[in-house]
Amino acid sequence: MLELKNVHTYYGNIHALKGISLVVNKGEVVTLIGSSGAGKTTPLRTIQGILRPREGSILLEGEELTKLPPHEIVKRGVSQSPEGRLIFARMSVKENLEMGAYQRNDKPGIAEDMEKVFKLFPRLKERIGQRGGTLSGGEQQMLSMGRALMARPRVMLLDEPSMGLAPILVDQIFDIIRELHSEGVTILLVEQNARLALSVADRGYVLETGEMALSGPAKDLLHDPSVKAAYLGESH
Amino acid sequence: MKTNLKVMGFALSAAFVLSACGGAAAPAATAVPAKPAATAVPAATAVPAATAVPAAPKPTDVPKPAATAVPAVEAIKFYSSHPLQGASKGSSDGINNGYKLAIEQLTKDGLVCDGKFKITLELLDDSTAAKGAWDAATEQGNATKAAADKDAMVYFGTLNSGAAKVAIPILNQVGMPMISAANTAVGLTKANEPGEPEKYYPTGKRTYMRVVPADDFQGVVNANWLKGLGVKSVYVVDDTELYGKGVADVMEKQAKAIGIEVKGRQSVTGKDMQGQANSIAVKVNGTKPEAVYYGGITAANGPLLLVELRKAGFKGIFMGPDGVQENEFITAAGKTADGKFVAEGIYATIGSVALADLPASGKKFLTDYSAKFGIAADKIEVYSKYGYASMQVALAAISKVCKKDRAAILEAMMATKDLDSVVGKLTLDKNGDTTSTSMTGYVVDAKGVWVETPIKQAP
Amino acid sequence: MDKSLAPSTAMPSFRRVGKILLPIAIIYLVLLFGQPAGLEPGRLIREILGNPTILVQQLISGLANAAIVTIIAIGYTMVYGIVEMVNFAHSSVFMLGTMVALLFMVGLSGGVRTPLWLAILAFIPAMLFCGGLNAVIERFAYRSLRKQPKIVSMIAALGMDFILQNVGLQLGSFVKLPNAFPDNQSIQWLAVLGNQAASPKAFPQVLDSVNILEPIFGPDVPLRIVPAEVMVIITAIILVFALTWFIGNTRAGKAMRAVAQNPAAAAMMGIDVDRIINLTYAIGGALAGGAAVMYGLYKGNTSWDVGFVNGLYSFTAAVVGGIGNIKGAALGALMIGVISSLSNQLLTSSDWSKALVFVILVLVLVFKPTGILGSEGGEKA
Amino acid sequence: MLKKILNRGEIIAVALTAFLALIMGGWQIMLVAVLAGILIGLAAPHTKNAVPRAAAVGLGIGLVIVAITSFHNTTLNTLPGQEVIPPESSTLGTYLIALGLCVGFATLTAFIHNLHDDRKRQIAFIAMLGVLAFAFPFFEQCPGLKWDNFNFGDMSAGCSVKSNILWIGPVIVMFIYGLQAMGLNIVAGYAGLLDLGYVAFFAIGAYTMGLLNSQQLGNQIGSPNLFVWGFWLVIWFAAAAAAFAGLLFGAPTLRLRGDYLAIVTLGFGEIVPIVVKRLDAVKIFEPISLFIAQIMGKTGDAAAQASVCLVGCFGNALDITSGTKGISPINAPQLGDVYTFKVGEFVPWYFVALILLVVSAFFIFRLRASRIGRAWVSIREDELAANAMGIDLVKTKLTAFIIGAMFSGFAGAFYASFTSFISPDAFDFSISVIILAMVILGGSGNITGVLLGASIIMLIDRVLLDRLKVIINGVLQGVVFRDVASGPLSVFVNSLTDATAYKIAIFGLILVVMMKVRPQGILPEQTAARRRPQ
Repeated sequence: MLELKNVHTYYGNIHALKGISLVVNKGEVVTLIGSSGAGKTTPLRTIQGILRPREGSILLEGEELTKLPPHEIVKRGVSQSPEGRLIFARMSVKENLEMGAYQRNDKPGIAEDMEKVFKLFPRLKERIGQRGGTLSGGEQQMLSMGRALMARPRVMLLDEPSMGLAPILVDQIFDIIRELHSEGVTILLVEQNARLALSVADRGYVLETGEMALSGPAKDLLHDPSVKAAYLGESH
Repeated sequence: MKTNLKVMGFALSAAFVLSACGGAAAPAATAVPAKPAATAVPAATAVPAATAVPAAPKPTDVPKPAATAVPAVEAIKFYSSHPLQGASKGSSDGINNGYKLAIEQLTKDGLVCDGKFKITLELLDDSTAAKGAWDAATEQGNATKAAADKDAMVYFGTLNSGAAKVAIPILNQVGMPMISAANTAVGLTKANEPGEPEKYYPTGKRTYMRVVPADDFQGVVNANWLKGLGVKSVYVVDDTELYGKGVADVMEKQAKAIGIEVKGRQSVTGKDMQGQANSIAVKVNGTKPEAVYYGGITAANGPLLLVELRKAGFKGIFMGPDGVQENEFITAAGKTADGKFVAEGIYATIGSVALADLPASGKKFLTDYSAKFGIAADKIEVYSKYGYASMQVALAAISKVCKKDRAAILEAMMATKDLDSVVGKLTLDKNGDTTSTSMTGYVVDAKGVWVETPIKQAP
Repeated sequence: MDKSLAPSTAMPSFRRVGKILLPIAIIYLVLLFGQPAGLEPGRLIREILGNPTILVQQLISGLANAAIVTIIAIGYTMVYGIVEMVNFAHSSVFMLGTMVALLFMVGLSGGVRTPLWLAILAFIPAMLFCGGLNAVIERFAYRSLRKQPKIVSMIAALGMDFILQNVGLQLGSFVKLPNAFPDNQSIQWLAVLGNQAASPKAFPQVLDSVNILEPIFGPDVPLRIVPAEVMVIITAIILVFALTWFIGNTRAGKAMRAVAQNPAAAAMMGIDVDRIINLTYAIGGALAGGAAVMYGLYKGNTSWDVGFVNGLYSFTAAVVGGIGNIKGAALGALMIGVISSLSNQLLTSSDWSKALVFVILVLVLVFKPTGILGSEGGEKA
Repeated sequence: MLKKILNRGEIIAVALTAFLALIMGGWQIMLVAVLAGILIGLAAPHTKNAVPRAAAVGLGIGLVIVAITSFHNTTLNTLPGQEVIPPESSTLGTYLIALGLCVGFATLTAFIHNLHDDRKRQIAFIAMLGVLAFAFPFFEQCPGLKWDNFNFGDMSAGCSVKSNILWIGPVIVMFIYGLQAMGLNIVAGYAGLLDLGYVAFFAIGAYTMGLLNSQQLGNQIGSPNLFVWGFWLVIWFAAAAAAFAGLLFGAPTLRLRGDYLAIVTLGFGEIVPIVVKRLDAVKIFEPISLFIAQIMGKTGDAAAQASVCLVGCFGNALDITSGTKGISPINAPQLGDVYTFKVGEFVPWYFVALILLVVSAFFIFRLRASRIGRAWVSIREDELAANAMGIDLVKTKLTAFIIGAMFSGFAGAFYASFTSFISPDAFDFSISVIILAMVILGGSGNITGVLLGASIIMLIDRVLLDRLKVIINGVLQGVVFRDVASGPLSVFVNSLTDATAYKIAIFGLILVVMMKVRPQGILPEQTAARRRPQ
């Protein structure tokens, strides 16, 4: 479905992604783990077209995304719940969700998806008229994910959904990710909490200083000694 | 490296060919003083052909064969300095056109004294692009440039009295005559503020003249005229500038002296007039004056005040000095919704002889100017004729002394007496001021034209 | 003074006295040195009591000025809100708008009285022209500079401002055409551009200067309201409501808000940020065009430098109200319009009115650093 | 093809100097040749044969300049409205000297540029620029120099032709603006505070000089020379006054965020000239008695008589600043009894301005390297982090504001004495913006860059635009519209083709293009910083 081939990305002169390749199949949840500073967010920004790769290509169902501007990429079915959530603080919850569906024109479809999102996140329905900036962290994360879902994405990019949330909220969020998975949504999940991420994912990739160090089925990675040592905090 | 050499070789040979041409072209041009191609372009430069004329050879120079072949024509250079950018551009262009027209009509291709001297005029700009208005340092540079030029004999300018304060002392030190077609600040030539006018003349000798009357006279006439029109109360507005505020101050003082009640005084910059003329008009009209006096110029948005006053319901007399007596004022005030000129019935004075009394040369000036510069005769900028007149003063002086000597020319210019100029008989007094005190009154008629009207003085 | 002399622990009463004395000293000094500016409470009180209706009259003219300033200010505030850049060229776009409106009205009416419908129609070319011009400028002058520090695009905007002002100034030379061909009637209307490049140019007055209160309250009514004043105020209200509706309810309007709040997130939502920014410039420009027609019809005059003072007041209004906020712009404009009208009435020079406006600006910002209705830009650093 | 021979810097140097040669012509080829030489030397690559290469390229460019200048002298100069070029300027000798200058400076600059020792290189550069700056006014004043008849005692003896295209006036103004740009660079470049009202300090400096070094105040109280304190003393007062104003304006407003600060400073920039303009008839009464008198119904003079008068009342309102009329003349500096500066004699002024500029540059350079300089930059880079490091934000910003204002005060004081005339309209908003443009264009945060920006903008504004205008007019009216220039359309065409009318637009266009081509400034701060460790 989504495929990165040998992608090189730079921040100015800094070589951030040194030729990574990655595949996400339809209906899969794939996770990208790594320590902080490993450049986990960069692939997502590159896929979305916010950063431009200098080399390599990004394909969505065989279609080249590499040269397209971000809004065209969204139109083709890639949406993102970004790091730090980036909620529109002075817009209501409803408006935030509507912005998620910006590239769509089917009003009934949008209404339908909004109902779905509210079913998934009942809290959001309670806060429908409230401004985004006044929500709590967990609610903002829900809103951010809901907003990404409103694009009816073919691939959804989830960046650090657990960041800055209380453990009980993290569990809630990951339950929802599981639910999405069961509904067949294709997800590329970037997460610092490797154990949690691998527990919901089908497959995983490990990114180290801009390069893919490891990849494989999530269960295997969960038991890989080097992953255990480096990312799961188990020293034995 | 090979191509490198080729390029150099080419450049080298090109340079020598061109410089050889340079040697040949310069003398060729001197043989033909006025090239037809150049004279076909009248407006931008007064005497373009003069650029090809080199300075006369000096004894120390190796005599050049071509230069000695023609009779010696000495170059005399005039400089003019006015703001050519921004808001004052229109007035400056008018004056410069006056100079050009005078040189064209009164000399043969710039030659005077039976071809002994060739006059060229260089138009300097004392404004800068960054500022869009006159700039003291630039005016200073212009004056210094003229002072340093041995061929420069007369300095024409400036438009702004402030600029004159910068230029006069510089030119005074080298004894170069300066003549202005537009400065009206009193203190430039006469005692006004403490230290004036001596502080502008470090050598103690007067070098500055002007062909326009100073402000002190006009304000008095305006006040007297209002009294003559039966006005008992007046509101005075000025545009905060040197000219406008100066004339309004004089007018206010005189009005009080002759028993006209001054209802109030407001200073409004041209820019603020754009934003708030309506509220100024409400204030002025609120004091219920019989007349409003506007000391200012058209470009400071005086017309806006008039428009707003009428809108606010003011029906009394509106009067101004010569800064208002411009056709521009009438066009800019526009027409009311039912097609009448807003400016109808407003009064203004101008410090010159009446149009009807203009000498034949003055009337001819208007038609010639109109033909040459494409401006309808009744719309010619007010200062244009002073530009022409000041050039007349300079040319008459040079023709009289026929010497390339600043002191002699200055003396002759200061001694100008009963010169038949386009603004009437022109005499300069010992201060360099025109003795003309003829003021003409104008009123706007229903056709939107300034017509002369006698200035009724109070009994 | 006393405050600093008092030891910090002893004699708290001394401090209290200082607290009272200091403001009194400041007020005394202000009254002392405020006199050259006409700050004399005694005179002001007497004048206000002496003629209260004139203050109401000034309020009306202040309101009419504020109407125009509001519409220009919205252009500044929208652009600032979305790219945080002070678009210096905005005022000159407005100025060219007045020229376009003027040429349209006079050109189409052929020198005879301009009918009201033509004046209303002039909104279309003026708004199209200004909107288009602003969008073109954004595309070619500012877009590539957006990633640079804001000040870089500010300098570019300044350069554009110089260029546009020069264009406006140069328009005046077209008057030489009718002068050169006095027999050609079809170009005579160009004479509306005046005799000199820099001189003010008259707008046709399409509305009569009659007091609309007279038919209702009789001829002795102390207040005077002319149709033009009603016109500008109503037009401004219509434009503000239309814009508010557009931004609140249309897809493009929501996208504009989204980009203003968080461009990165907006891009992730599939919003073409470049296009939306361009659209914002276009709408701001179109509003300047609308303000241009209002200005021409109300003031009856324009000139090449008409942008500067209106631009300055508009930008100040936008900041006082809280930049990036449309209601704030309107509130700021209202404050500035009314304050300058009243201070014109009570002080002796328009210079002092301008100074007063800036003093109030400083005071507002010192006590409420984000403007009256402004809020800190949320997640935006 | 060109790209194979020359590198990027050299191509720019060629293009720039060729353009200058085209519009300048005449004796000014000397200036262009020196400039071309220096640029070539700076652009030379750091290789072993850099010096001979620079010499060769310098020769090539020199020839190009000579060719273009000779084209100017022979062809362009015959178009309408051109300057009269002194005949000596178009001789072969002049061209050869220019060629020599170009090659010489290319070689010298390349040599200095390739010195390995950092200190030596800096000193050599400064020495070269110093010699140039020292020599400039003498040669500039005297373009038709007779080399065989030259002696230093009497410059005019060697001058067969005195320059009438004076560069020195604009260059002095350039120094004044350069000084201001350096001051604003402290505020905007180092501390990152956007100041749109910098002209306020310039005005305060100028008016301090105007009031304390002229008869303006003295005349009010009948002893004219009471307030003529002399240039050398008052310039310190002027700087102090400007600095104090910086404190006064800065203290309440510096906690505002960037753009709000900008608009507040813009307000100050507008208020200061207004106040100066209106202080021409000051009457001050004791407020309480005035209030009582006015409330009692007395107006005007009656109220005045009923209250206690403090300053100049009963009809003699005190004229402090002379309002729109402006103050003039303002006294020039004196060197004891030996020499008094004269208005219009530029050379001594030039050196005072140069010294002022160099000393200020040195001080600012030292300041930047000091503790407070680092604090400024840290605030600009990250206010929060700087605060966390224990830097007092308001105090540090305030220092930047005050010191920046001080340099503007110096500049204003010098300007007032130099032009001998000041009036409120010399302190327009546009000046603040132009100085800001200099800082941004040259490279905000880098003294050399800022000075370069100042010189480029000032030279464009005061010299190049004028020359460009003359050439454009000549070409349009002498070549392009030669046939249209008669007949009814002539007036219209002439007014459209008059390039004077487009100077403002050309200036604007240059600003826009420069921002687009090099938005980070010509010499950005980073480059300078990166070079230092090498």
